[in-house]
This record gives sequence, C-alpha cells and structure tokens, in this order.
Amino acid sequence: MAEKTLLQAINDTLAQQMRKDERVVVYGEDAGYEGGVFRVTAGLQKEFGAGRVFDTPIAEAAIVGSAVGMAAAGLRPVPEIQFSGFMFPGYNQVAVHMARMHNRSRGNYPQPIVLRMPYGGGVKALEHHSESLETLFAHIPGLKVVIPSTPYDAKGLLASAIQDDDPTIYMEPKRIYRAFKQDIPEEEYTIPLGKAKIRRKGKDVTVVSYGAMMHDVLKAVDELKDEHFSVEVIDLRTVSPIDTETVIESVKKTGRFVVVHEAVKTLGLGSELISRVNEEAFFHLEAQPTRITAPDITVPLPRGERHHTVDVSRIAREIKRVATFE
Amino acid sequence: MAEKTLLQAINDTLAQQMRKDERVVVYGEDAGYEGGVFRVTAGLQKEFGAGRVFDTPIAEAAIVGSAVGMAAAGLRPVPEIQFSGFMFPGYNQVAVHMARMHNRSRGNYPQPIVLRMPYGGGVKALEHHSESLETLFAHIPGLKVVIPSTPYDAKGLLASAIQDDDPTIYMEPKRIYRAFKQDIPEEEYTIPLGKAKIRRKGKDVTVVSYGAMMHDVLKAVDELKDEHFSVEVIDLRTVSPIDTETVIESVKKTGRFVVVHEAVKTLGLGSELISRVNEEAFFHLEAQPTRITAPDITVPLPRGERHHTVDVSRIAREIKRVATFE
Amino acid sequence: MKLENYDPLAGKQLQILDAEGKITNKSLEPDLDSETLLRMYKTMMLARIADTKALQYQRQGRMLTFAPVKGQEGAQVGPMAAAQEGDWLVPAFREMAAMLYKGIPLKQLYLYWYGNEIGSQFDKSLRVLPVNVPIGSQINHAAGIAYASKLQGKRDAAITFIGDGGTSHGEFHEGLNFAAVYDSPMVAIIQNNQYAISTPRSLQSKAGTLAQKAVGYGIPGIQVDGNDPLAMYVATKAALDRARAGEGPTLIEAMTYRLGPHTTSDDPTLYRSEEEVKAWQAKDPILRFRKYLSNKKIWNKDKDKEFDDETKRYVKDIFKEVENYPHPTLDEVYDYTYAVPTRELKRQKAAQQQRYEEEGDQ
Amino acid sequence: MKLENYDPLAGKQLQILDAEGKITNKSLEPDLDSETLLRMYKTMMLARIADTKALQYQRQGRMLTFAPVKGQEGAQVGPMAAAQEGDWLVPAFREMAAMLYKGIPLKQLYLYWYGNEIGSQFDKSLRVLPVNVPIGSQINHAAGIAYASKLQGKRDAAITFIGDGGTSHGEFHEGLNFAAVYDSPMVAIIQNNQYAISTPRSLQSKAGTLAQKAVGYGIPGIQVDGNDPLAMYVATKAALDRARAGEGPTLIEAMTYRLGPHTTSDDPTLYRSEEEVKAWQAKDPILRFRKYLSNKKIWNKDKDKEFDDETKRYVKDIFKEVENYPHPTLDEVYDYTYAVPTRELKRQKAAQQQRYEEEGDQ
Ligand SMILES: Cc1ncc(C[n+]2csc(CCOP(=O)(O)OP(=O)(O)O)c2C)c(N)n1
Ligand SMILES: Cc1ncc(C[n+]2csc(CCOP(=O)(O)OP(=O)(O)O)c2C)c(N)n1
Ligand SMILES: [Mg+2]
Ligand SMILES: [Mg+2]
Repeated sequence: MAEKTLLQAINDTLAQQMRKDERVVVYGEDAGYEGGVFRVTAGLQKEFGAGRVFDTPIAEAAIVGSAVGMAAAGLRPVPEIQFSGFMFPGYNQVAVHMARMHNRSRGNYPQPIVLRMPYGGGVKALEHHSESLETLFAHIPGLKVVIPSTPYDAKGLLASAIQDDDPTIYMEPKRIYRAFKQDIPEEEYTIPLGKAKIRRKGKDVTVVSYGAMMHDVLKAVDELKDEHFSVEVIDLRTVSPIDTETVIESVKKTGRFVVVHEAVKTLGLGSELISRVNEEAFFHLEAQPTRITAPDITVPLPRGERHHTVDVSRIAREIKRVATFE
Repeated sequence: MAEKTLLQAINDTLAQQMRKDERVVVYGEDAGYEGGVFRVTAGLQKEFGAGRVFDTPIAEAAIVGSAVGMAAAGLRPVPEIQFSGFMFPGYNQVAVHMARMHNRSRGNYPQPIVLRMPYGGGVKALEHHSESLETLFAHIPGLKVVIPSTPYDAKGLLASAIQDDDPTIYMEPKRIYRAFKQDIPEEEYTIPLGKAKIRRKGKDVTVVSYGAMMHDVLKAVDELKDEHFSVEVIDLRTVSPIDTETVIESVKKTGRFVVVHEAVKTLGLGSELISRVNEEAFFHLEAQPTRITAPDITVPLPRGERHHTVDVSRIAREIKRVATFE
Repeated sequence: MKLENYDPLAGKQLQILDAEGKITNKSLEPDLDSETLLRMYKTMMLARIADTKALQYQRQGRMLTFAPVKGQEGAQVGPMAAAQEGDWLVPAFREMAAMLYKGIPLKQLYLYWYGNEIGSQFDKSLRVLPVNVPIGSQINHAAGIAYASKLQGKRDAAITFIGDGGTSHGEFHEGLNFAAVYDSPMVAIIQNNQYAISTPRSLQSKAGTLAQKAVGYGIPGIQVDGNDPLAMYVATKAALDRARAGEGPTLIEAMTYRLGPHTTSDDPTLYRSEEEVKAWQAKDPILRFRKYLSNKKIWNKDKDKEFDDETKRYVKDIFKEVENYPHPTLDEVYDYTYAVPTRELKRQKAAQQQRYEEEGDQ
Repeated sequence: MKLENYDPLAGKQLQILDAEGKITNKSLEPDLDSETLLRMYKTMMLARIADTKALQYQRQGRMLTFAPVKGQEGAQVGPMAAAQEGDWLVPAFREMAAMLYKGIPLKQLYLYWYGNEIGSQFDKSLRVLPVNVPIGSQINHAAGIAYASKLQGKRDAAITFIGDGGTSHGEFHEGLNFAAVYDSPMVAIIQNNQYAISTPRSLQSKAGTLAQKAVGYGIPGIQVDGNDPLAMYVATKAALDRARAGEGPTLIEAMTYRLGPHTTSDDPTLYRSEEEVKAWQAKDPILRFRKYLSNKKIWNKDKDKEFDDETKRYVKDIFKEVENYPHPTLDEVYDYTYAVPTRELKRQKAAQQQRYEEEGDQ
C-alpha cells in the first residue's frame, strides 16, 4: 500500500500496464518528453522509450484516428487529449470510427483504446479548460465512459479500461488530481467497468453523482449527518454503460432520488438517470426526482465561474428538501 | 397558396429570404452549381449568383467556421452540411464558436447562422447517412435546434431562424422531403422558434414527437381512434429551446406521457422531456412516462435498419399501454 | 525511380503506357511477370463488369446506392500490384478494384453495397479495412497502422486512397503530417477523378497539382497518369520502397476520371459535358492495358471474349447469392456494439425480441 | 516586393533589420514616418512591460493564467503597422502586442486574462475578434470574414495569427484552402516561436519551413525574420496589397521565439536550454528596433527612460483598476447565451437568484 494522489494513481497504472503489455502505447500533445501539461504521463517516455510514449503534433483528429488504426494493427493505444474542451476536433474519429469500427467490421477490429482527458471546472482556467462533456460520449453507442473519483478507483478502472476490448473515454476530474491522497495497493488490480459503488449506505434518499462532484456530495451528506434521515450515496464511476441496477435497487428502497453533476442541465446525465428511475422504479417514488446541475450556459471565465458551480450548501439543501418532502 | 413538398418549402423560403435580405448567403458541398445532392438549394445560384450561393471544398470545419467569421462581418450565412452524419468534423466550430461567440464577445458578435442538414433514417442509405443527432446540438448552450415536420412549418420556422440573431441548427427530415404536399401560403410568414404545436387535441395521454417520426405518431393515433381514450399529440418543432410549457400543460391534463423519437434512447431528447415532466408535473402522473426510441446501437445498413426503426404499430401499442394503464 | 528527384511543382505527369497502349517511357517500364500482368487486367475487368452489372441491378431496384469505380480501375490495381501481402489497404469508398486485387471476394463487396455489414467482415489476413465513408478520416487510420507497423519492427506499409475532394479535408492534413513526422511507412494515393460529386477539382484547391500538397509535409509528391496501371505500379513501388526503408510517407496523385455517376443517386449530366466524358473514355485504363497485353502476346481477342463471358456469369451468380443472403438478425445488429454486450443492450434487445414475438415478426 | 517571386523552398529568410539594429536589405527598407515607427516601438514596449508585470502579479497570486507575448512583439507590430483601419485582426491567444497596436486598451486585455469576459467586449470599430483558444479554429473565422469582405465589395483584409503548433491542425488546412479557393483577402501569419508548449518545431512537421505549406494551397508563402519588425511590416504590406487586389491569401512564417513560459502554468526549463534562450535574447525585436530608432535620431536614452517609467506607472494603474473591477454578475453570465434569453434560462437564473437570496449571496 502507498499514499497516492489521483494523478499519481493514473501515472502508476499507466506504467504498470505498459510494463505488463508491450502493446500499450501512450501519446498526445506534450505527453511524451514533458510528461503532459499535468505531468500525468511523467517518466513514461524515459522508461518505455519515445516509440511507445510520444509527443504528437497539435491534431486531435490524428490523435484519435491514429489510435483507431493502431488498434486495428494490434496495439492498445492510450492517447491523451490535453483538456476535454479540445476533444471536439477529434470527435469525428471518436463518434464515427472508434465507437463503430468493431460493429462496422463485424468484430474484426475491436478498439481497445483508452482516450484519456482531464475534464471539469473549478480550477480557475481559461475558456475551454473547464468543460464537462460526458453526455457527448455517453450518447454514442459503442463507447464506454469512465469517470473515477478516488485514487483507488482511478487505478482499478484504468487497468480495466486498458484491458477491455472496447473503446473507453477516461475522463479525469482535474480539480481533484492532487486534492488528496489515498492508501492504495501497489500491485495491479481491476475494478469492473459499468459497476457503480455505494459510497454511503442510507435508506431515505438516493443521491447519485460521479467525478470531482462526488466529494462535494459527500461533504454535503456529512453536513446532514444530524438530520433525521439517512442518505445513500452512489458513485457511478462509469457513466456509460450506467449501472442502472444499483441505482434502481437503491431508489426502490429510498423512494427518493437526487442526481448531482457539474455538467449543464439539459441532456446531462441527470436526465438519463431520471428517465431510468421512471422506467424502473416509478411507483416507488415518493418525491419528484431532482437534478442538481450547472445551468445551461457556457462555463464562465474564472471570475464568474461560481455562478456555474454546484456548491456543497446547495447540494445539502436540495437533498434535505427531497428527503423531507411529504 | 400552393401545394408544396417539405423540400420545396425550404427551397422557396431560402429564395424568399435571400431576395429580402442580401446579407443572406447559402453554401456548402455541392450546394451551389448543382443545388445540393437533394436539390434543396436548386436554382439559387442562378438567381443570386456564385458569390451568394456557392460550392465549397469538402471541409466541414471551414463551412461552419467561415460562417462564424461571415456573421461577425455582417452576413447571415445559411450553410449546408450534406448529411448530418458529416457534421462531426465541423462540430468543433459549432460547439466552441458558433454557440459561444455571442457570449464570448459579450454581445458584440451575435451569430445569425442557420446550419442546415438533412437527418434521419429510413431512406436505405449508406453508413453515416441515417443519423439523428439532435442531442449533440440540444445539449450545447447557445444553440437553437429546429426540426420541422410539415412544409408549412418548414417554411415558417426557416424564415424565423434566418431572421433570428442566434445560431440555429436546422435539421431536415429527409425521409419526408418529398413524401407529401401541403397547401401553404406563397408569401412570407414566420413561426416563432421555441413554440410547440398541438397536432391533435386529446385528454388521456400526451404524446410528444418531432420531425419525420411525427407522421408515424399521427398514423398510430389514427389507428387508435376507436379506442375509448383520446391522445394529445404535440409536435415540438424546436428541440432547443424546448417548449416545456406546452408539454407540461398537456401532461397536467392527461397525466400520461409518451415521447417518440428515432434517435437512440440513452440521452435522447426523451430523457430530457421525461425529466422536465418529472420536475414540473410529477404529481399529475398516473402512469410511468415512456420512451419509444431507437435502441442504443449504431444505425444499421439498410438490410438491418428495420431493427433500429420505430414503427407505427409499436407506437400504437405503447400509447395504448400507457393510456390504459391502471 | 527516385521519388525525391521528382518535383511536383514542375507540372509533369509520370506516364509509362499511353492511351494507345504504347510505352512512352521505356526505361521505367516495370519488369512484371505475365501472371501479375494478367491478374491486374483480370481484376480491372472484373471490377468493370461488377460495376456495370451493379448499376443495372440498381436501376432494376435490386441493388442499393453504391459508388461506381468505372474509369479508375488502373489507378487502383497498379498500386495494389506493387504491394506485398503484409501491406495494409485502407480504402475510402470507391476502391472496389483495389479491394478485389487485394483478395476480397466480390461477394463481400456486393453484400456490403447491398446493405449488409457482414460484407465488411473481411478475412483479416488480407489486411483490408472496411469501406470508409467519412471523407478524409481513413488517412488517420492508415497513419496509425503505419506507426504501429514501424513500432512493431515490421516492414508492412499502409496504402490508403483518397479523392481529390478529400484533399481539402482537415483529416487529410493531420494524417499526412502525423505519418511524415514519424517517418511512418504510409503511401497515400489521391485518385483525382476531377470531381467531388458535382464540384470540379478547380473549386477544391487553387494549387496547380494536388501532388504538390506533399511539400507542406516535407515528403515526396508525384503526379501520375492514373489511367496508366504501369505508371501507378512504378510510383507506388518506389513509395513502398521508401516506406520500408524508414524514409516515411509519399503522396501520389493519380490523374484519372470517374466515367460513371458519383453514386447511383447522382446525375452527372447536370455538371459535366458529354465531350469531357468522351475525351476521358479514350483514355480508359482497361483499353490501353488490353492493347499492352496483346502487344506482349499474353492476351488476345478470344481469351478476352471467353474471360468476359465467364466473368459476367460469375458476377451474375454472385449477385444471386447476395440477393439470397439472409438479412441481418436482431443479434447481428446488437451484438457487435460492444465486445461483450452490456446489460442495458441485452435488455433492449430482449424487449425488441418480445415485441417481434408478439407481432409475429422474425 | 513581389511575394510571388519568393520561393519558400529556397530556405531564405526575409530580413531588413538585423539583430544589431543594422539595415541588411536597404532596397526593401520601408519608408515609414516617425509617428508610425514610434507607435511600433511604444507598443512593443507597452506589451513587454504589461507582460512582465502580469507575470509578477501572477506569481503574487493576483493574476490568473495567461500566455505571455515576450519575444514575439516584433512579429506582431510589424504586421499591424502594415494594416489599414478597416482590416480585421483575428488573433489566437498570444497576440497582446498586435491587439494593443490595433487599439484595444490594455485594460480590456488584462480584464480578459484576469478572468472576466467583459474584457473581450472590444470597441467593434476596431475590428478585432476575441482571444481564440482552440488551436487553428481562428483561421476559418478569418477566411469567413475575408469572404464576406470580398462579397460586400470592400477592400478590407483579415489578418490572422497562428502558432507553429497550430499549422498541424486540420482547421489550418481547411481555412487556408477555403480562403485560397475564393481568392479571399486574408493574410495568415505563423508565429513560429519554435515550440508548442514543450513540443519543438521539429516534431510538429517534417517540412523544412512552415512557409512552404503555402504550396499546397497554391498561394505565396514566405519565411521572415520574425524579430525584425521592418521585415514583418514589408511582408505583410505586400500580402495585404495582394489581398486587396483580389489575388487571394498569403502565408507568412515569422521566425521568432517565446522568451517566456508557454503560459504561467508552464516551466520551460523542462524542455529547453538556457543557451538556446540566451541566443534568442540577443535577437530581441525591441533591442534592435530601439537601435534602429536611435540611429534614425528619433529616439534616445532619455526618452526611453521616461517612456519606460511612465508606462510602468500606467500598467500598474491599469492593473489596479482591473483588480477593482466588479466580477461578472448572474445577469452577465446568463444573458449573453442567447440574443434574447429563453424561458428555460430565465427560470434557471431566477431559481439561482432565489438560492443566492436565501443564502445571503449577491
Ligand atoms: C466528411 C464528409 N463530408 C461529406 C461527405 C459526403 N460526400 C460523399 S462523397 C463526396 C465527394 C467526394 O469526392 P472525392 O473526395 O473527390 O472522391 P470521389 O467521390 O470523387 O471518389 C462527398 C462530399 C462525406 N462522405 N464525408
Ligand atoms: C485544439 C486545441 N488543442 C489543444 C490545445 C491546448 N494548447 C494550448 S496552446 C498549445 C500549444 C500551441 O502551440 P503553438 O501553436 O506553437 O502556439 P504558441 O503557444 O507557441 O504561441 C496547446 C496544445 C488547444 N488550445 N486547442
Ligand atoms: Mg473525386
Ligand atoms: Mg509555438
């Protein structure tokens, strides 16, 4: 066991998986020599050489598209998009090739690709550096979308994603890259994709979240610990496929449902979760399902960003409102 | 009044708006000389010249990105994407510029752009020619997304979109381009963006749809006309912003809600509509809200496409199930 | 030939076999055995016949939309004859002749255009990616394959095709640059058939040649008479030699012409003249290659007649098989979405299966 | 000068004023009045000081991340001095000097980097688009503006900047090609500052120069000593003349160097040597321009000292204003999403307003 930040957990896992499987290659803008602008890939080029860990031209379509080709030729590419806000130029390759090549070729060319990208706000960044774009991936059939919230999960989920034969978007909550450490095993382990984690057991209201926001949810729940209701907190960990079972089981028990995310409201993951709750647990609902999300506006520059941010006190108040609704 | 197909209505409107406002320009791959692969822009280059109606290189980022620049310089561009499945390479410009330039420049550079594209399945087409991608636009703050279902609406909504100062994605249901004619006014008229249309009045169940699917919904409702319940059918017409009021008012009356679209299920418009119904009419619901959509798979090539298609009999049966649920 | 010595700005086209079937550049004439020459010819003929028949079937409402190759067969079999078995073919959507040469059975290509994904489940040892519809994006796949090949210490190159229209796309730029930066073994062949649907080459780029786009990537570019299979062979061979020697990618512009419509949905008379088409018909790659083979005495009228008849029967039989091929099942359309179906998809499929059973479908 | 006569493949850089402040190409020395020369110099100085101060403020935790221009001032003021009032400036994100020259007040640029969108609400008559962060995409905006200008029968050109890294992007390719096909009045200036964050120019492209990328679009390309404001002026002026004459776009590669970090989050010592930085410091555009002005007797040490002091005070005052500028309100972050707020957004804003009131915020 060793104390690791989320960022270190990712870095360790990349190294570990590269040692284990020489088909794994890591690349992206500044991902090679420098080890990435966040230093997530630091040290890898030194250990594995500039063939397996390399810098690319600024060309997101080439970064993703080349991965599609590398996968066809037997590699397991783990390319990086520098910030999720810059994935758009590569989105054509993501949506029409990475997500579909396995289907198009009737199984001939699976796409064991992990496309990593830091995402999310709250870091006082420039425009396009604060987006939460999970909807744009989770809506596309054929992709898996992972968003870890702890160093432990980051490692286990990344190992799974690299070993999985399907293409995975691995979204890294950069706000908590270095926010805290966790004691995690040094040896390899995996966490199945598509399995949520119950972070707090409770019986009166179900709260679902993921990524950096998870920690604000837990803080909010801590603030509510003296209330006369208890909160079940579910960390999705994989937003596609969604672990509907775990969510539904919980809602059947609690009858109340809250979803929290930092992505905008309209067509955010919350909308899909509420629909699934409707479809599978409608008659268990005792209060109206509630979304706590960013508003439907572009993420403001830092001085206005707080107007876009979901904060702990808001989460606490909304949970309380739903939990105590009669 | 004159009998027009949906395609003719669009062609007429483009000509009418171009005559009225010389800032309007129309362009895209094959949109000039040939008048588009569907002939939607036929005759325009002849009337307005190759400066205002022109062919472009195959370059969707340039098609959308140049519109952003043209708008800044005072034009009102109406570019075409040949099929919505080919919008991905231009999506960077759509999501990070067209949708945001007004906000980024604090009002200096509004984006009076109408980005037209045929969309949807059921036309026995090649891969990438059958997509329904409205979620990818409706999720982005700053865009408006219009999907007409009749020649009358196509004309009025397109005129509004061209005159509107916000960027609009105008999605054309190509399956019904020439499917039927409607008697529509020859002179100009507008239909406000963001206003749904009640196509059938009813009191027992609310069915929401849009685009080509609207007609299947109406057929299904016709099949149900001898049943002992009545169906209220709402045509969204604009999927962003959504006319929540009209939907909610109807659901408050009927207590039952069905949404039908040909886009895939997960994070399709249905998820957002169900969430809004939950948020604003939850306690009026007498049955669980229901989605009738394509499955979460890539649109198959024509010989398998029927497995992806929502058909009339399915719609009828589901509506009946929801309407008669006790 | 040394590609580096060719200046794409000089405005010269590489030609070896002219439209009359005469050798115009004896020193570059490749020394191909008759087996290869006949395979080239027969593949062009098969493609031509398959194309013509498919168009007929389409007009009869039996075939769906497809993209005819007619006129471009030479630009495709030349390069593929130069390729080795381990080389990859990364096609766009008009490469029937190239795919046939590489070994893909006609039946599969027909099945694909007939609207069944199973047509793209090629024998993997042939190393051919499926038809690629989104313009330009295939170049990046080829760049990735080429990168992998080099990293794995192999000498396999990736040969990819793109249209004149495709050269305007951002993906063309990114893919060529990506391959060039790492000296990856890639050969990119532009089939400049003068049109992108209705849009003429002149509206695609102000550059004098498309071959000169190579300059921007620091790689060789060469313009070739694309209806001359020998010149296409020689240019591609030289490019492949470079690729295998670790010298990086090459850009080849094949000057050719699409004699048919863009796809079966297209009416080319809207945008081009009969004279233009006639002028290019005279440059037909098959005609000149037939003359070449006759001059070489390895082919003659009788053989041609026999091969023609045989091939027409073959194509007809194949199409019948394709028409009788079962349409994709529910399992087939669902189960390739993920390597292992997700719970949600299993549920959706089960629900659909149940609907079919209730309605008596399937 | 005639740009068409310049061969970007010949490997020659256009230079007029060398690092020592001497004229090396007398025949091309532009005949600029002292007002213009001083405006160029003073703008470079203002940019340099504003940059240095901002870095200080950032290190003190008072300024947010920004992209310093230090070292590239000459590559920016030269072109802008050549521009006319009606010309557009379409910047990337490192064009502080260009924007200042065009007339944007420092306060606005500081406000923007301070994290407030209001900083981008430029006086529209200046014709400057906001800072553009997504690499390459601005070229397409410039191409659109240039197209509009020509269609409207105006003679206004669009001048746009991009980095060496940006030339690898698909949008660069599409934008230049789009402008070239319609002979639109656009001038694209590559500031080749040798790095894209940590990635050296050599990993960006195998091409000998970035100027030669022009060849692929059939337009002139020229490599210029980017730290020579006179050469940048002359090359841009020639490009603008071409643009206005309807001859289409030009690509200019300015060889320059980013003396500071990529942004304040970057540590350049990780990827480049002190010697390299020193060698480029000796080529500083400001040093050589100061010598040039002194030689011309329109500037001297005393004036320089005075201007320096004055400018430092000015920058300090501006920053204070910026620090005291009110942060964006709820209205400001919501109300520019659409020209007229939608019902849904009004509701969301009202709900948020109510939450703030309940919590005592705002
Ligand atoms: C990204 C993208 N945009 C648009 C299309 C629609 N489209 C199909 S073929 C074609 C023209 C292609 O022209 P060219 O590259 O010259 O190839 P050719 O058809 O002549 O073989 C277009 C625009 C597409 N397939 N992909
Ligand atoms: C599309 C896109 N991808 C990635 C980034 C992240 N990024 C910001 S600056 C930069 C390097 C830019 O290098 P260059 O074009 O040489 O400009 P310079 O910073 O040197 O001025 C990168 C990769 C971005 N802004 N946009
Ligand atoms: Mg073509
Ligand atoms: Mg740079």
